[in-house]
Amino acid sequence: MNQLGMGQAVNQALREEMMRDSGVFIAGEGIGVGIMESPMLPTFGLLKDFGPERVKDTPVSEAAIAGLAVGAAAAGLRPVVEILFSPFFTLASDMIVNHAAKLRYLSGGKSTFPLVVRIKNASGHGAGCQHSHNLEAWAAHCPGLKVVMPSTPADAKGLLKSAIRDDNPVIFIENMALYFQPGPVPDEEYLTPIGKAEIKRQGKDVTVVAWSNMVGLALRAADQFSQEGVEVEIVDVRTLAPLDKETILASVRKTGRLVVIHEANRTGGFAGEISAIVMEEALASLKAPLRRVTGPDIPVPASPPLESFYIPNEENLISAIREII
Amino acid sequence: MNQLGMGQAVNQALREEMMRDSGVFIAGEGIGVGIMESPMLPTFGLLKDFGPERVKDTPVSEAAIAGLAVGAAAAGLRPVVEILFSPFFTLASDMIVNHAAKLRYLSGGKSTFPLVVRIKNASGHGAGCQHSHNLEAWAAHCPGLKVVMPSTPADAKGLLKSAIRDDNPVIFIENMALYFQPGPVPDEEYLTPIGKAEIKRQGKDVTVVAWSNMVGLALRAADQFSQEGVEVEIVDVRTLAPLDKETILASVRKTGRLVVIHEANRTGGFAGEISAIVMEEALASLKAPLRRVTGPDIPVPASPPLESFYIPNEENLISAIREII
Amino acid sequence: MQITKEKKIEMLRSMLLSRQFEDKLTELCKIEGKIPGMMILCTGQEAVGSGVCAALAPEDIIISNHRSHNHLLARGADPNALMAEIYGKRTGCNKGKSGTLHLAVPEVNALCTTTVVGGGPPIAVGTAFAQQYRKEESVTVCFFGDGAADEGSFHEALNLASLWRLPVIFVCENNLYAGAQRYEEHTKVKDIADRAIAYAMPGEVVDGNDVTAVYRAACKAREIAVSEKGPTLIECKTYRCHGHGEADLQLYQPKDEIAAWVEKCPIDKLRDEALSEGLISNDAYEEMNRKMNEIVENAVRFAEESPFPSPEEALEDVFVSSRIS
Amino acid sequence: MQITKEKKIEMLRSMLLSRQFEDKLTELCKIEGKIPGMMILCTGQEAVGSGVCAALAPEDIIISNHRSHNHLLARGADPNALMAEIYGKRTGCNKGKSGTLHLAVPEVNALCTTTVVGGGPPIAVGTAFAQQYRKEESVTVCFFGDGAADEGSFHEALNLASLWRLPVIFVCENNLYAGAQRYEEHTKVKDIADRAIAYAMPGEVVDGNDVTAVYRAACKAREIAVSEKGPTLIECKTYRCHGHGEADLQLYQPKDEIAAWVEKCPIDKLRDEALSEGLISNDAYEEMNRKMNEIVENAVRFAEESPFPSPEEALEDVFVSSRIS
Ligand SMILES: Cc1ncc(C[n+]2csc(CCOP(=O)(O)OP(=O)(O)O)c2C)c(N)n1
Ligand SMILES: Cc1ncc(C[n+]2csc(CCOP(=O)(O)OP(=O)(O)O)c2C)c(N)n1
Ligand SMILES: [Mg+2]
Ligand SMILES: [Mg+2]
Repeated sequence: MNQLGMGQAVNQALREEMMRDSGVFIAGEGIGVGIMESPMLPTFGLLKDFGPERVKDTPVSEAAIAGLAVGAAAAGLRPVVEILFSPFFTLASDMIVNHAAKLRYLSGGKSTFPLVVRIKNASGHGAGCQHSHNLEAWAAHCPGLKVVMPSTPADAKGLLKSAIRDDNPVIFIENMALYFQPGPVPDEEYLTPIGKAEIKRQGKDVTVVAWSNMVGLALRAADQFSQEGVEVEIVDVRTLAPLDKETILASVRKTGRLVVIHEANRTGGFAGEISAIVMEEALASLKAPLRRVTGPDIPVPASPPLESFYIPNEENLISAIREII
Repeated sequence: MNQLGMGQAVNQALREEMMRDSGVFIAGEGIGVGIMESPMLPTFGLLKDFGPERVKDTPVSEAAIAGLAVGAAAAGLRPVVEILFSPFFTLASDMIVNHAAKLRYLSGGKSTFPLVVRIKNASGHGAGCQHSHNLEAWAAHCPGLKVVMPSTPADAKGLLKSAIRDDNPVIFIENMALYFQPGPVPDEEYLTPIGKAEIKRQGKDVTVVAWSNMVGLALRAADQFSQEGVEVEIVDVRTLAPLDKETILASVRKTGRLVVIHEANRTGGFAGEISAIVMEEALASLKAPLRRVTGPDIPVPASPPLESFYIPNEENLISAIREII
Repeated sequence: MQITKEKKIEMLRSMLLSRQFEDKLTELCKIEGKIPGMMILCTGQEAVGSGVCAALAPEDIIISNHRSHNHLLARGADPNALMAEIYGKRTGCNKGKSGTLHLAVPEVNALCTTTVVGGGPPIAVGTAFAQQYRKEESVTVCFFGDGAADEGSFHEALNLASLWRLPVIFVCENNLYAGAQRYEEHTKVKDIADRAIAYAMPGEVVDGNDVTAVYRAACKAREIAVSEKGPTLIECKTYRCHGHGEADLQLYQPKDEIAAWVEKCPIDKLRDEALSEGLISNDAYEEMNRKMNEIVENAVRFAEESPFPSPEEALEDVFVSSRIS
Repeated sequence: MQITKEKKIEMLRSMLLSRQFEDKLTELCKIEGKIPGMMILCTGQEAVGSGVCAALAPEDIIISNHRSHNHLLARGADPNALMAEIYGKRTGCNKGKSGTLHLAVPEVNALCTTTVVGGGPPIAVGTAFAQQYRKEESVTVCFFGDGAADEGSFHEALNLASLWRLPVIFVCENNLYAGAQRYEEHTKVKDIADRAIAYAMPGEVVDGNDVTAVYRAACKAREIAVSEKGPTLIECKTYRCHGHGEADLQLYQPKDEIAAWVEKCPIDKLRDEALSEGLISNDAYEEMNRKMNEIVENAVRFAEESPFPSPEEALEDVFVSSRIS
């Protein structure tokens, strides 16, 4: 197995799917000629290899980029477009939410919209709240969209390949910090199914539900607890929509304790959905109150100590777990 | 007390605040000259009484409407702008979420953005999913915004007046069906505080948390249960952000049973937040699993039987309550 | 350009069908509870859709908006399926999901219809991109109103279409109103066609009540598009003879303005021309009219006799069951 | 228009300060970990902000973007507070919340700065509306790039500003690049100034490296604005001599193109003019240069010596404690 960063894994997925299916094209701001040319980045080299017909640099026009995807998908292609940073999801949100997600339903099932919107989130780079804002809960609250948030390079590759082959609109959210954390990626071709959580670590004492960059952090916290004899089970949901309720519920039924961790702001974050499901279906198994470890209810600040305060860290998770074991 | 519809109550609030403060102006699509001239509508007669300097009909340009509010507020006015229907919140969302909500923080507390965005939701009118889409959970997931969703004409008036005087951006969501359901509105001037829930009905057996058009429905369901000797307590949160946790928790601690009802889609809806809070802080009081009564995870369909299926009704609530008592 | 007799008869027929269809809807709307949702008609504007669609090949795509009946009928959509959809019936072209506002008929390449004002242009960019990508000799037509030309999405779409020389014809139906707002009250540019200059794209003003003029302009634009010279913006100057919707009392439209435009009826104009050129006899015209009436009456019967969808059908058609392989 | 000696000296000083400030930042960026976030400089574009701001009165408002240093310094912002903010220090103009990308200095009426490309124009509409509403004799200037002119928000804002004859000057800094994308690769219109036609607004192309030309154009536009004739679009043709950000290696910018534009340095141009006109002596110029250097060195010292905010300060400044009364 190769050791790749998530950007490289995404790059492989794009490359393989573009080779496999001539209907796949990519478009976005700076995805062909970019201001940074690094092999760690998702679209590195694709312009050279696939040419300007299939690798489309666009103007700074997020609504048009998303509209391009909706229309091209309606007409039978498989667009994979990029929204540079997640706060700019707002600018594409009419096209994504009112069109990509709804037009199939509005057609009475006659049309399909096989498109992928890749969105990068940039917390941890000191860029501030107009570049860093986790909006996955918005997308997950929208029927008609699938929402994928991989935590490892291997998952990113397998899930993106599935997303591109999926006949439904998929929002694929990449945390940019993960571009630079190498992990093993299988050599042979594989697909990772959308809608299946993965237990990234088995444990019997407490369940931590996590996704994206919070999974690695949870694994490190779990290692610490293990030394104390506390076994933390880590459920990486991988896709928020559809959500693999069964895996979450099974884990909570086993451990009786639940912590949900996400980088997004606390109030209205997707931890709420997970809590509600557990409270509906596994209340009797619960031995302790819920704990949420999340970004606080503030915009992401720019100054390093402030930004560090924003992003949940191992200590936050460790003390949350301690409170309920 | 007068019997007024919610549109009339909103109209009174706008009128009173415009008379009180010359910095208040209103803007939006068709708020001056509209396609419907009915005294039941929120902006009826305001153009005539306040003139075109303060009642601004705008082009169909939601980003500019929201930007108008942000800039005018930054420069010291108190704009009250209208987004015609809630799905078009998407088109204004960059201005609202990345600017109205964040610019004060980004200024380090130097600037203030005293603005109100009134948003109408139109479910129940057969207009379909591009006119009907409850997005309050999006707004409530955004630090820097207050989110108000009144259930009665009296609350609407008092809360809108508070919203206009508030120095923070407030999203004020009106359910259009309520425009035509009269209720008592006090004659004398009053303000209703933002951030305070109201127990709309006392009860000891089960807590129903509701807002907007779901409150009336919950009251009717509660009446039915009362005949069976089951006393339902109804907490009308009135504002989603800030959320009055204490009132919710006190009620759940008393009744031990919780149902949350909202018209928005189930997955990722704001019921999740309320569940999480209860699971964190009042788990031990719970005698039964949570029930959520919500719109299903589909876009709002147009055909009458389909749309009726979408919108939560008394029977849905009654059976949810029955499941846990 | 010489227009054949057949083409003129085709356009006359198409306008007549549209008029009859909508006159019937006007009638039906007066019956309380008969037609759900808003009823938005294009009475008097028939020359636009009928003229443009007459210039298209079957493989060409149209993207329509809230005022779609004429576009779809001119494109050859089945009147029965349209009428049934407007009634919200299961036999409707979208199974009752869309209702009158977002009628989509992929069978005739009316791929997407959106009631989000300005939603069409970015999607048209996408479908035209697919046509270009596959090197088809086909074009996309996007219909939208004068109001829509104030939305940001219009700007982004035209810029991108021009940049990539996409085969798209942007058809602005300037009917002098956007909702209750007169043209001069929503923009200061004299002709929307002048906006083409902002994208170095050809722009043309056409008499939108002269179907042959519209047809000619569309033929020319189509020729430009398929010869890889890119998009054209055509502005059709016409008039909304009814209110924005059938519930609109048109209080803000001067009576003599309406009367003057009713005089300029595009159907009468072409009929008189056809009669004087001897292309059709009076009897044949009446026969055609009768025939269209019969089609509409059949459609109404079909719609009336069709069943409503059962409520649970609302749950269908959100997602495609994926073809992951 | 005759430009006074004082004005020229003021502009020379303002450009020099900006250049020194940014040259220092270029240096600092080479020190690993010194400056958080992205560093986006306007080296070579100083004539735009310095020329425009020289034409403004203190009560005029400016709205800036990600490339803001020159705008703010030219407006009279305190270099210490700017530098400290760039460092992420508590003494920064925004207490470390904004960092370099959204520096706002309300003290000098630099009311809002947004790094959302295209975010400025709608906000400028709002501030200019407030100026008009209060019948002030002041204007708003909105600075944005050529790339921003492709965003939908630009279109909506210019249309509304023109419609309402708002006192705004839209200043497009066309520096030939939007990120890594050359001008001709993001739009086909030769001059952004031509987009003014789409709104029946005056548009002017100016040599953006000639500060006196910029100043003259701004004076003229200001005159139009305050005499209630509405907005102007000024396009300043200039060049981004550095990369998009300091980490950008400029691989896509032809070396000779850069060299040619470095030759056209706006500071050298004005200096030579001032020298040859006898407005300043060589010694005085060197003294001015030294003085600016001292200001910058002081600013760096101030920033270095200032404390970081403590982490919990992140929680402040989201909301104003309301003045409800
Ligand atoms: C984004 C958005 N904003 C507002 C509306 C409400 N609305 C529906 S039609 C309409 C007027 C559109 O005018 P125009 O584009 O000229 O089309 P016309 O109705 O005249 O055919 C408005 C404002 C909407 N549907 N979508
Ligand atoms: C809405 C949005 N999309 C994308 C970006 C990323 N981005 C930052 S600057 C920039 C280029 C802007 O070009 P231009 O407007 O010409 O300004 P310049 O950087 O040349 O001064 C881009 C794409 C952004 N900040 N905001
Ligand atoms: Mg119109
Ligand atoms: Mg630029």
